[in-house]
Amino acid sequence: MSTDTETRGALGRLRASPFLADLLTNRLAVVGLTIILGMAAIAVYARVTYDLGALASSQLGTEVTDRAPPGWLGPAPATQQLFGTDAAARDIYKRCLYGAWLALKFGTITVGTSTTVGVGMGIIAAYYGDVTDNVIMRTMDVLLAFPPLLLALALVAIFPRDLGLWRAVVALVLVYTPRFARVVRGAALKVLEDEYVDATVALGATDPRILVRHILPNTLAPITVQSTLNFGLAIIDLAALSFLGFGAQAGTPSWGLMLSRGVENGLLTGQWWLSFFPGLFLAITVLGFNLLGDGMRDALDPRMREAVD
Amino acid sequence: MNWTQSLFRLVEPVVPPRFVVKRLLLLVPVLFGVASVVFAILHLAPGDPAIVIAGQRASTEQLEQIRQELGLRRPLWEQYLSFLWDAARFDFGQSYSISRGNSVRSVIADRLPITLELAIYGQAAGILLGIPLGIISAVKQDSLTDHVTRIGALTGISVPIFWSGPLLILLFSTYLDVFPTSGRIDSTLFLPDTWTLFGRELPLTGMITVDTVLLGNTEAFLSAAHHLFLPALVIGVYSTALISRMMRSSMLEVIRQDYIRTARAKGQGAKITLMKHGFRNALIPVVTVIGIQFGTLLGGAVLTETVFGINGMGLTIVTAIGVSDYPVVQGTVLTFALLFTLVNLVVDVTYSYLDPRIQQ
Amino acid sequence: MAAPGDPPRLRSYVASRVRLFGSGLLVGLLLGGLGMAGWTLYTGDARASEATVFALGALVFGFGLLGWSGSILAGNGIEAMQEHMGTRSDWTEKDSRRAMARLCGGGGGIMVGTSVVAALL
Amino acid sequence: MSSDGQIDRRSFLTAAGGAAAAATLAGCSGDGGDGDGTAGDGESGDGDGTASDGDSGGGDGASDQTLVYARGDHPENYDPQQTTSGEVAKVTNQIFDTLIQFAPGSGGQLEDALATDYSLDGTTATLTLRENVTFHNGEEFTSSDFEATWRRFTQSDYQYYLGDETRSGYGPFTLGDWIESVDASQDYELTIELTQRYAPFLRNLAMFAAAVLSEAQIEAMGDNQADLGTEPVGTGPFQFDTLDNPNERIRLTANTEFWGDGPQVGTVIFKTITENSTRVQDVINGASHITDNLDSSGFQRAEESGTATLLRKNGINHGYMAMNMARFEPFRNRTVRRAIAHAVNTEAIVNQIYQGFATQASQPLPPDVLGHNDDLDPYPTDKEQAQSMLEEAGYGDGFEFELATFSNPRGYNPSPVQTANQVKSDLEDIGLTVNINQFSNFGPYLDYTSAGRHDACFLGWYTDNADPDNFMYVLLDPKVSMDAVPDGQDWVSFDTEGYSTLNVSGWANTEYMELVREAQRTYTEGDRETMYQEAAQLAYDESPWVFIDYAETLRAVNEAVVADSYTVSSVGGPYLNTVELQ
Repeated sequence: MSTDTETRGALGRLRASPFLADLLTNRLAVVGLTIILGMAAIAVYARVTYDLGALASSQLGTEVTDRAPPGWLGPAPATQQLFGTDAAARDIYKRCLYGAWLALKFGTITVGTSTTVGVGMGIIAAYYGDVTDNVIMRTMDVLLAFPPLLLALALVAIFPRDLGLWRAVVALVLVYTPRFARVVRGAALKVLEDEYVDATVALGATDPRILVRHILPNTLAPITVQSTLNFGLAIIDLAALSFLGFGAQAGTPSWGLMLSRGVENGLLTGQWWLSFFPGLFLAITVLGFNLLGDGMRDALDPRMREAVD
Repeated sequence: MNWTQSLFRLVEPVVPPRFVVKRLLLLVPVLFGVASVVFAILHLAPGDPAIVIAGQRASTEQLEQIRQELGLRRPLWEQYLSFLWDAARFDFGQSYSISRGNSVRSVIADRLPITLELAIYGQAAGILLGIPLGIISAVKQDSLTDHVTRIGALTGISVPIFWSGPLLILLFSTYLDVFPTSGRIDSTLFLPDTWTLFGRELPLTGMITVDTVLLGNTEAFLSAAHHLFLPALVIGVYSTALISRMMRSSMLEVIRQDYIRTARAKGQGAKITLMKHGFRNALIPVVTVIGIQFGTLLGGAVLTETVFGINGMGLTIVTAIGVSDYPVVQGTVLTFALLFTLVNLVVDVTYSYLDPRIQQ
Repeated sequence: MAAPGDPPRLRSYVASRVRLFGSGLLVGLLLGGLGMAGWTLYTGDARASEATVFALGALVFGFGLLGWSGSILAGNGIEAMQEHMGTRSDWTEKDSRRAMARLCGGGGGIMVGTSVVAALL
Repeated sequence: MSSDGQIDRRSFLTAAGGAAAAATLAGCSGDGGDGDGTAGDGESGDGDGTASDGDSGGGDGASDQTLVYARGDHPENYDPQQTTSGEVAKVTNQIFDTLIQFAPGSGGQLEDALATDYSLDGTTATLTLRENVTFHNGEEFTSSDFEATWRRFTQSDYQYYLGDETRSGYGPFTLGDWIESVDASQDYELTIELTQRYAPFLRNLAMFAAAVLSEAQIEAMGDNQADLGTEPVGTGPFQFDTLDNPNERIRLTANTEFWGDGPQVGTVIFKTITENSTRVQDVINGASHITDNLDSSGFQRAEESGTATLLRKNGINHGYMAMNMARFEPFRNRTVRRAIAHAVNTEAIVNQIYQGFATQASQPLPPDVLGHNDDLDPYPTDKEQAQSMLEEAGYGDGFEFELATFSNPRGYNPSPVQTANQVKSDLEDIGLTVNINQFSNFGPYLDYTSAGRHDACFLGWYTDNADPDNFMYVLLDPKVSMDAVPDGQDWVSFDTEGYSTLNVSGWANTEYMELVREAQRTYTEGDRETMYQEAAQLAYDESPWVFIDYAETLRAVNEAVVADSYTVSSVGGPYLNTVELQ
């Protein structure tokens, strides 16, 4: 198989940026990118406009009605409470918008940390090889073999509870890191095989220089694809852990928690808006990341296009 | 070689028994490994089993008595060894609270078939729908069909089960009242514990749609199918989405391979080429990945059972963690691990059917 | 595989495995003993420290054992699949097995070390 | 009853299934159901149910009806001595009888059950037992059955002792701590010697955990006592038939020889629907007849439907927020505690979060219990006053503390997390910072609170026996010796000798302790009442807890159930023996 040359070709292509061109011709990827940028805008807007404390605290005992249907459905003026209010009389619309901030923030932290750790481990494993490589990568392999959600549940059960949402974040970082380590190690090995790295070593380049100057840039493309795809998964898994009661703390306007409270407090009695809107935001955001990630993978992998003549 | 012939080759007994036996023997260290991890997790987890057992009404002395009785005061290596020994016999003692006083083994015996049934329907839907969809999508890459399938699949994995499930219940159960909201069978229908085949009494499987067929009870079967429809739909969609995505990219990769291009150059029709070379080769990574994805499917089953209130292994583990029923947590985690390993073992064997080179 | 009546090969077979497991074990013993002692000093509760450190050891040991058997179990399949898909991650069953044996030894060492120090304290 | 103690569950179920298929009433060998019920009928006329003669006689005619009771959880073991769960008690109360029982629909009045006469004098309780009562296995009920029941539950030297880790915490709590010895030398006379004067004792005998088991079955179970809960045999109105764990159902059939009223239906099925509102929907659709543990939205929904009625009754329970004086210094100041009580808007909690299905609490004792002090009103919400009280106490700048809470709904606190959030919001208004520490599991939560590691926590209590002692002594007395409380201090630390961790606020007010301890030994009702009223006033003034709510007992009942044939009880029950279907 001629995998090496082809992949190197792909990387070369990326430098000349036909990658971006490919990506932009992929309509689905563009839709995904638009969704993500839109969510990011919403997130920043919500972060700047709303006060987290106010969104989290109960409005009972004030004049706001709890579980009020969306304004355009009910007796209230259509502009009021666009998505209705929840069981603590909080405005679901504002909470959903703020939820975007939380989802992107914790998603970024989760994926960012696992990427950093994974990249570090992958490169170290590839560069030093031998025992280091084996111990790191084999541990990663075992972690990879566990069913993700079940592994996260088991980990969450061990961590001290006072970590709150961080408990879920740490568990997911452990779940995701191996994926990055594996991808990066593979890519790094290919770069190392190139003679020019050998040449630099011969010229007396120090370890960090080789890592930073030569290996890292060449692994960027697969890392980006992997991060994008895992970003969607991370957001959904964080929500699932919150839904099962192992994630976000009381009152936090996180989509997963709003969804679970909403189902509990009124879905089956017809108050669907409590859970519908947070779920919708969650699904759209995840779809955005999946669309983009898919598109990027197609654009990156030339084999996919060669296949159809 | 035509299509039926290649199918026939699939079932040829080409796997040597030694290959299978070696793998079965390896289940022993797997079991001990998982048991050690489970032991570790439960000893690192917060919470005192004594208080779980005795409840809010117990006094300090009673708690101490229970700790003694449970052996929580023995040195840890002793606890560890006796735990391993128990795990080897699949004996986790009695449940603390979910099924207090009953053995964990019987709890698992009751609930495993329920999850298996759900997972099997999910996996079956994934294989029966996902594989053809993936192939079509790959063959007609960038066509409208491809786009629709891909968007469908992407949506399928993007929409959380814990959102779509409740919405389906709301629509079909609460508003339209066409499907029941929960349960596995009408509450007044009870099934016997055995069925008769040629005059011999045999135990039932615990999978209710199978059991009702074995018993020849049409009413019960319809009721069971009616109850199972929504959960199976949710997990089936999820699984179909997962597998069709995999099948598509795997198929694309195979299609582009040189020998296929060569075959095509020789003038054979495109479809025959695909069937002859593509399918079987594309299936190889898919089969392996189906095994690995089975874990994801189990995660999906946990959520599905939670949403639909189905009393299988998934809901059991969530509840058991919730009420700190440690023996049940141990038993279910170990069962999940064994199940996962067994499925991958089956995958491994299937795989060696498909690609005899690897049997060495 | 070493056949009976082939002592030198048997010896090297055993020796290489003992070396692998043993090196892990030594590191583990050290870690376990120190961990136990240090943790006890820090928390002041020997029983709780024993539980924590021992459990961590069991975690590493179980993890290693799982990985060891898992490598053999799924090794061929993964190697072949990766070759097939051309991902070239250089994964081999042998490497994995050896790495896991080390981990196993380490975990076992931690458990023994903890128990010894706990008995002494 | 099977003579084979080794019988395993599956083969037992097979036997039961076979018996059901043959339309006999299952016991292990099915002989109980076929027995002639003349003796039982005669006896029931002796009791309170005059109508029951006819019903028992004609019971077979009405017997083909099936009553479906929907509930939220499906435990798999129905041994009253192995559980603390109300879900189990619902079923065991149908299968077993107690010596004395709570009268249906009352707030805990006692009435005859297996004992027709009972009295407590000093440290001796004397009971006359009902004659001609048979267990479902055909054995006759005598005083030795109670003795075996007691020994199995509490006496570790008994051959068939259940075991420390198998029996529930109710063993010592209900019987063990109080009973010195049981004299069962006469078949229908029972003399129980107590370790000390203990006023609530007769009420303890009415608790579900004190249900009378069959001595013959206990002996037949041999070393497998834990398995008794998969084939329970009692004297109650319904006998155990099938336990269907995979489908989370249990089926009971009518005991035609039942000594009391009814039963009026042939079969009772307890089915499980976890989700509260789904369960209500099931009753509205008529798929089940009665359900419990409703939440507020389910209640509304049932109220609007034309097919279900709602029954509500004052519950005997209390949800509260305890302030831990042993750990958190500012709480040791009474003014601070009272300021917090003024700041927390319990009215909003009760009316909005609990949707009006609970009432504001004013004192440890719920209404309907002896000694409830009617003069006390809940602390009015007044944040300005609270603020000035804080300033007066020297905490004008506020402080920060932890509020621990469980997160799954419980009857007395159907929405703990929301409640915690409300408390946080309210206290923010008077400058206090509350950090909510949320536990998803109740077990570890209790572990945490009983170790006294919380600054403040939510907890609550359902009554066991509707006795004031069950709240006042159990929850607020530290149970340490009087000398252990330092002079001029009204709290003790959790590691004090004998400390009962049920008292999660560390409160040790000697005046209060003397009152409730004296009341525990007092048998004259009027005197007891006065003492508890006084103690309630003290608890109100000292405010070791924020008294939050007394939740109502709510049931949704389908129209197919004959009106008034089902009575809601806040303690004991459900009394399904009287339920008729249309």
